[in-house]
Amino acid sequence: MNAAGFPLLSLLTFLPLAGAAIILSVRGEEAVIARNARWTALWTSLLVFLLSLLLWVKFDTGSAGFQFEEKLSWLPEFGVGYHMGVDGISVLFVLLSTALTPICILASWESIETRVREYMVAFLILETMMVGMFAALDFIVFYVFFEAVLIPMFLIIGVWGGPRRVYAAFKFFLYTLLGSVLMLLAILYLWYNAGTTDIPELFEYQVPRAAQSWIFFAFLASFAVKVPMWPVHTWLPDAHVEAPTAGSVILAGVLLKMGAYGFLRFSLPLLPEASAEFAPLIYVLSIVAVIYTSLVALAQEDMKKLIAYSSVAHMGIVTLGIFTFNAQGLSGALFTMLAHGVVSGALFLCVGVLYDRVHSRDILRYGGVAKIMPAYALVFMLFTMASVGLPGTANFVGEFLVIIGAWQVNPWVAFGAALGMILGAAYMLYLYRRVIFGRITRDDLRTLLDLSPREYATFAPLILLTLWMGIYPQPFLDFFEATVTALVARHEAAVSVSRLAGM
Amino acid sequence: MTQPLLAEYFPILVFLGIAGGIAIAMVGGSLLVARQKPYAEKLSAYECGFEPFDDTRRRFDVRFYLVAILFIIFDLEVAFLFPWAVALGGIGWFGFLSMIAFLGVLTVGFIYEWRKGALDWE
Amino acid sequence: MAIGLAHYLTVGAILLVLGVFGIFLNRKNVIVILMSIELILLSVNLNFVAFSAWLDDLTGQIFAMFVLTVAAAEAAIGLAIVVIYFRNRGSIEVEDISTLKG
Amino acid sequence: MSWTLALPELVLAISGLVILVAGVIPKQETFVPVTMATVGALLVAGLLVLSQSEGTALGGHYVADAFSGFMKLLAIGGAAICLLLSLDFNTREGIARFEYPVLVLLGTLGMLVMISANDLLSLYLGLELLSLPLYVIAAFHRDNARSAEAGLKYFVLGALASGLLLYGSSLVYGFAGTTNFDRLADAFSADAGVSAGVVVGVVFVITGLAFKISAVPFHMWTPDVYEGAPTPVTAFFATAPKVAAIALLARVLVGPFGDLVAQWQQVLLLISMASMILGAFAAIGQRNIKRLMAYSSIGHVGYALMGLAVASDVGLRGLLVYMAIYVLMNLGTFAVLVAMRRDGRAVEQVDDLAGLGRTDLGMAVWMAVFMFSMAGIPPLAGFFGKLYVFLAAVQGGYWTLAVIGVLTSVVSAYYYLRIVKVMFFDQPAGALDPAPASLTVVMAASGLFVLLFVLWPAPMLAAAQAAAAALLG
Amino acid sequence: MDGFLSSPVGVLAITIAQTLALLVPVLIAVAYLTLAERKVLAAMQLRRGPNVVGPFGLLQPFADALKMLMKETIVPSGASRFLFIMAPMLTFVLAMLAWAVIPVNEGWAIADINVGILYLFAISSLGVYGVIIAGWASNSKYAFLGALRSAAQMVSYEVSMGFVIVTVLMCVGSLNLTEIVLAQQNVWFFIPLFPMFIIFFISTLAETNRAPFDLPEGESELVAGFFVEYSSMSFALFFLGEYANMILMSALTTILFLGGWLPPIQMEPFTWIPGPIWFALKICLCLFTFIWVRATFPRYRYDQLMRLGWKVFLPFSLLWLVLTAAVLKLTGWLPA
Repeated sequence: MNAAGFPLLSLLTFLPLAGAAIILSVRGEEAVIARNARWTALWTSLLVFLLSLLLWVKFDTGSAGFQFEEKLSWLPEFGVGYHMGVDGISVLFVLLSTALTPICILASWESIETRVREYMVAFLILETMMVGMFAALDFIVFYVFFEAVLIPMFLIIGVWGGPRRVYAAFKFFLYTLLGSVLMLLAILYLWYNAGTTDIPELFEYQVPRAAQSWIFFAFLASFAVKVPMWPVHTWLPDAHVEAPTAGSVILAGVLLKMGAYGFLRFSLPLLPEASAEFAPLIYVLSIVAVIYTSLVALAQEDMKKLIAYSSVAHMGIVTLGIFTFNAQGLSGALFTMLAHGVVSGALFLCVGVLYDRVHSRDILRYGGVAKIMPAYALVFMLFTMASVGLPGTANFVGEFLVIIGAWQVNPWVAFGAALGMILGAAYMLYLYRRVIFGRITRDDLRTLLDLSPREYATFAPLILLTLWMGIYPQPFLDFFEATVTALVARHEAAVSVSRLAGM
Repeated sequence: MTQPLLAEYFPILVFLGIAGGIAIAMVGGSLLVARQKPYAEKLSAYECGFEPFDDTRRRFDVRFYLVAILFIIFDLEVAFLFPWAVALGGIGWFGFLSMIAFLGVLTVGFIYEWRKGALDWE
Repeated sequence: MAIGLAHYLTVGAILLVLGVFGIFLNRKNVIVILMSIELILLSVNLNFVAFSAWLDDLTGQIFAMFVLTVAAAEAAIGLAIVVIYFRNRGSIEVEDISTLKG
Repeated sequence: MSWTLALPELVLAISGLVILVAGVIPKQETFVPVTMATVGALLVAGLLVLSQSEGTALGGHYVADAFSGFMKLLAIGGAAICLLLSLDFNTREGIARFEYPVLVLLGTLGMLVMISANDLLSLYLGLELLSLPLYVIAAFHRDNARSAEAGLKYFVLGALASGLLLYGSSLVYGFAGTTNFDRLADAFSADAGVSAGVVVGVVFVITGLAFKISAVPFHMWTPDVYEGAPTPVTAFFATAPKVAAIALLARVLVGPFGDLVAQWQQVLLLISMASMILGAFAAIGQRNIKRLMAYSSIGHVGYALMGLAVASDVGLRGLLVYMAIYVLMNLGTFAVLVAMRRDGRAVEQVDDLAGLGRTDLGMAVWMAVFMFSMAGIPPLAGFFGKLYVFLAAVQGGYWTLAVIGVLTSVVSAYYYLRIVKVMFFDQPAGALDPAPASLTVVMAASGLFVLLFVLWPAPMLAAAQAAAAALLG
Repeated sequence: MDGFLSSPVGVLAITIAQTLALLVPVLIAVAYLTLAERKVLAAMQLRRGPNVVGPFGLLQPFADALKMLMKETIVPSGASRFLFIMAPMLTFVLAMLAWAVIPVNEGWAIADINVGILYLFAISSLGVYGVIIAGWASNSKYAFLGALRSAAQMVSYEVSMGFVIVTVLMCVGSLNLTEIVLAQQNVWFFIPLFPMFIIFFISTLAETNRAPFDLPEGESELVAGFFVEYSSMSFALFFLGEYANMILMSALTTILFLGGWLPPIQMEPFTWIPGPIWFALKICLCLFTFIWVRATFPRYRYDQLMRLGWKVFLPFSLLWLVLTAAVLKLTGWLPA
């Protein structure tokens, strides 16, 4: 049953909590505690990452079903149980979460100076919640992790964020909560009607057509906020701008994926007819998101805000891909999610590097950085290109697949997506030109140091991943293939049955 | 007399009327017969030779109030005791002991009041 | 004219309404409120006793006895609270009872 | 006479009397030993409740079943912990008088009687036995004008509520011809239909009880009383009596008036929605944290009533679970509030918590746990409380109720978050005094419960399930 | 004639006649009680007492009454007029009203209600209102304080009186006054319940504000207590009420403990004398004791008075009540 031979997923999920406990048990002077907290957090997250590589190794890419399953009785009389497992959709997100966490911890090594212990604890708890959410195979368990993410993230933004952190933290929390409680009602409906919350079992349950629309919108309320889709994306720029660098990285890298993951995991398989019916709505919202937020990004003066808007645009591509219901679109969406996780995370790190030195994110304040920090300029360029979707980098593969998928559904949709990519190139290059090239306008920039060894260590894995995914994407696509194929088949079957019934 | 129960109380009503009549007659008679010649000095309240300083209906010792409260409580106890005493023959030991328990509770209250000094004056 | 259940209930209802209005419309003195509360309890007792007679069932009268007792205890406590309130504030005007609001 | 069934109540009553006498006889103040003795008596009563058999006693006035057992344990536990909360506080505030624990004990006795009431008479007596001590302890800080005012307000509205309840009882008695719950149920299950008098009576009874649980629109007293009363007293108000009153409401509505569900359900649905909405919105602007907790408790009552309003076994179970979790969260929260002192003086503004995350991390973390739990964020216990009542609402198809419930929980999350924000995001307003050990223990214990409930919820659910089944008969 | 007597008007006429037949002697008795008091006190102090008006001063009460009648009725300027006038009337009416249920002989009660003792208890409790209203309405410090003290004293002793009455009731098993008397055919209750009899008697002294418990009216401290502002006939009403209460209390003592109208021994020479005469004799005995006590005992201090009521009488009577109940229960002597 379990390819690892031991409860790997639970271990991955709860190991960070053990690290957090160790950090909390340290007593002593402030500096000692801080140092201890940093190292413990790093080693814990690295350990988790190394363990998670077992998933990569042992995952059977040929199977469409759930693997590494674990089941524990929790509330047996209610049909709720602790059920963990991954399939092709979720396995790479678990890996993404475990991979980004040590990077984030490294990135916050020096930039977080106050309350280091609490910060590290919050991050480890966050890791638990993220991994748990992607691995959960019970709807209630999923919801628990899905919502619980809010607590550490709220604190991370609110305590270690920028000047408007309180506003941003509240906005983030309340927006997301509002969406998810509506989903909760839908979950309760499914729970009561299907008699179980076990996801594989739920897949067997035919949701009545009349209820599907309501449930679809309840799910949409939650996932759309999380993704975020236009017009409920407004929390994202605020949260990104105010969050500390590592917070932005996690937010862009993992948390945004939770919404898209929700669509893939729940909306599509559980509500095929409603998904098909409302797909045009999603297309419209996605295209609007892609084009509108790209235009907004063009006008930004704040680096982080610009990248935040670019995230919204990229996630628009993702939702577009998901609702094409064909293998290319879905694979493309999944791949874009992964790539965006790596690339936008890296971009936020890049901003963080400058911010750590100058304490400003104002684009106009910079210029000519290439002359002082050549290595940094190179790294930044790589990720800018990746974000733009240059062939050979990660994003290209995903976006290309999505456009192919969309073309099959509706060429105009594909055209919208492609237009978004062009605009994306515009604002990213505009950003890069203003920051890196040009004349040095400020004297204090002349004294900047180039990347430190720690920063190299932070960027290196991301660079590797970006290039690997861009040049040789097949290993990643292999992971999706079986699951996506099954999903598409299932979807088509369900839709054609209902179409027949309708005739 | 449609309601026999109330018939027994009819004499009391008559009694009330006559007694009230006598009272009014006496006061009224005095008012008629006696010479009424009021003036300010005569109508002022009784004092030791000088005008009162303040309103007479002022605060007074809280213990009067305490006595009133205690009275209410104990008088109610008596109200319970009346039917119990009359029916003592017919209610068995359970009835007897219930009231003893009730009295016991009241005794505890009484001990409390005693120790707290609610029954002390000066 | 025989006085029947309906008459008692009507009186009871009137007393109840008077009591409730006494509590809410009274703008002067807290003692009036205490009296209004007693009025409500009185109406309840009237109801109980009237029903008890009508149903030929003793429960109502027993209930009334208990209500009476509790009313005494309640009055005692109420007065005690009014006294400590007065000691603190030097007034028992209803309109003065407004330190707590938000 | 199976009076042994009522052993917990008898033990509490007798120990109350003994403790009162024992407390008053020594010359010096006996607050601490009396409190300890009271806690001991409560524990004994709790054990007796655990070992209680089922059945009716005392001429049908008293009933013991799984439902009463569940609620009694909650009430006793809440009362005992509230006493622990007051140990240090009362000493510092100069209200360490031994009457306080005795009054709490008597109030608890009243709760037990209420929970086990099987007759309108025992219902009323239990309710008053609870209310009278509550009036007194609300005004227990005799030299404090706000405490006295709280007591006065609570008294007036509480007495009014009792009056309305009684008036309803009298109508029910008159038109149904009995006050016994079992016989009332029989009377209403007959096909003859119910007279308007009974319906009016039931509405009055609900009104009276709604006052006691501070459900909208009978909540006016709550904020003032919560703010004015000494903090441990507020903690008591917010926990144990609420359990008892909810238990009573559930028993009355499900038991004798179970067949009148069509008549009372609408009322309850409205009360529940109104409480949730008011609880959520009115708390937003509050600066005093006790006042805020008052509105919060109004909101929570709304959620709990949701379980009752849907009138199903799932709903009842949700209600019970909700109340249990609510009590534990509140005890923890109030442990923090009781511990709020600066330079020896009690403070109670939200802003007084500013920067607590820096000055006293432990307390701040527990408080944050309670706040997130009250907001209903998983994996904390508060989420599960909401989960089960929402499940009942969804199951019964009460979508409006459910949607209002989730929306108001988002709104209320705002003010719970505000407290977290003040503690962690704001600059310290000066350190609070270190919390005494008793409070820290309460905080940690209920905090751990709230945190770890997710791991092993089955026993409580099973108990609630059994209790709900017992009530439905 | 029978027809008239059973018609409503007839019933009313008979009742009025009965009422007057009782009230007039009571009023005359009150009048002569005042004289008797002065005479007895004088005798005890080796004086003569009133002896000018009529033979042996027998017309003295009427002279007093006439004097009262001719005096001016003063209502103080600060007083509440209505209440001020009402208070003495209330006291007087209540004192009279209680007589409605007193059985003078077997079957000779105007209203032989089955809860007679409860009625008496209630009426005597109401007496406090007259006092309080008078003190309040006078708007005078002395009157107010006097009223408070009187009221506190009256209610304090009422509690132990209640216990005593309950003790008697347990031995009788009825609330009816006639039955209470008839239950004493074998033995008057003052013998088995002697301590309670003493408590009751002393309580009646306090209840009627008589010496040695006349402190609230103490001339030296409070001038005259709650009726300091009263004059003329309204003063007389208080006076009458108070003395009527004395007689009433004596009657109650007689009924509860001294066998009412029953002769001391149920045998020939005693049974010749009719019941009402026995009744009156016993009342006179009680009244004499009242006066005797006044002549003999010094006045109590207020704190002593309250202490006696609350700390001695109340616990003692409560204890005795329980003991009596237990004894009756154990011996099975309870009336069925």
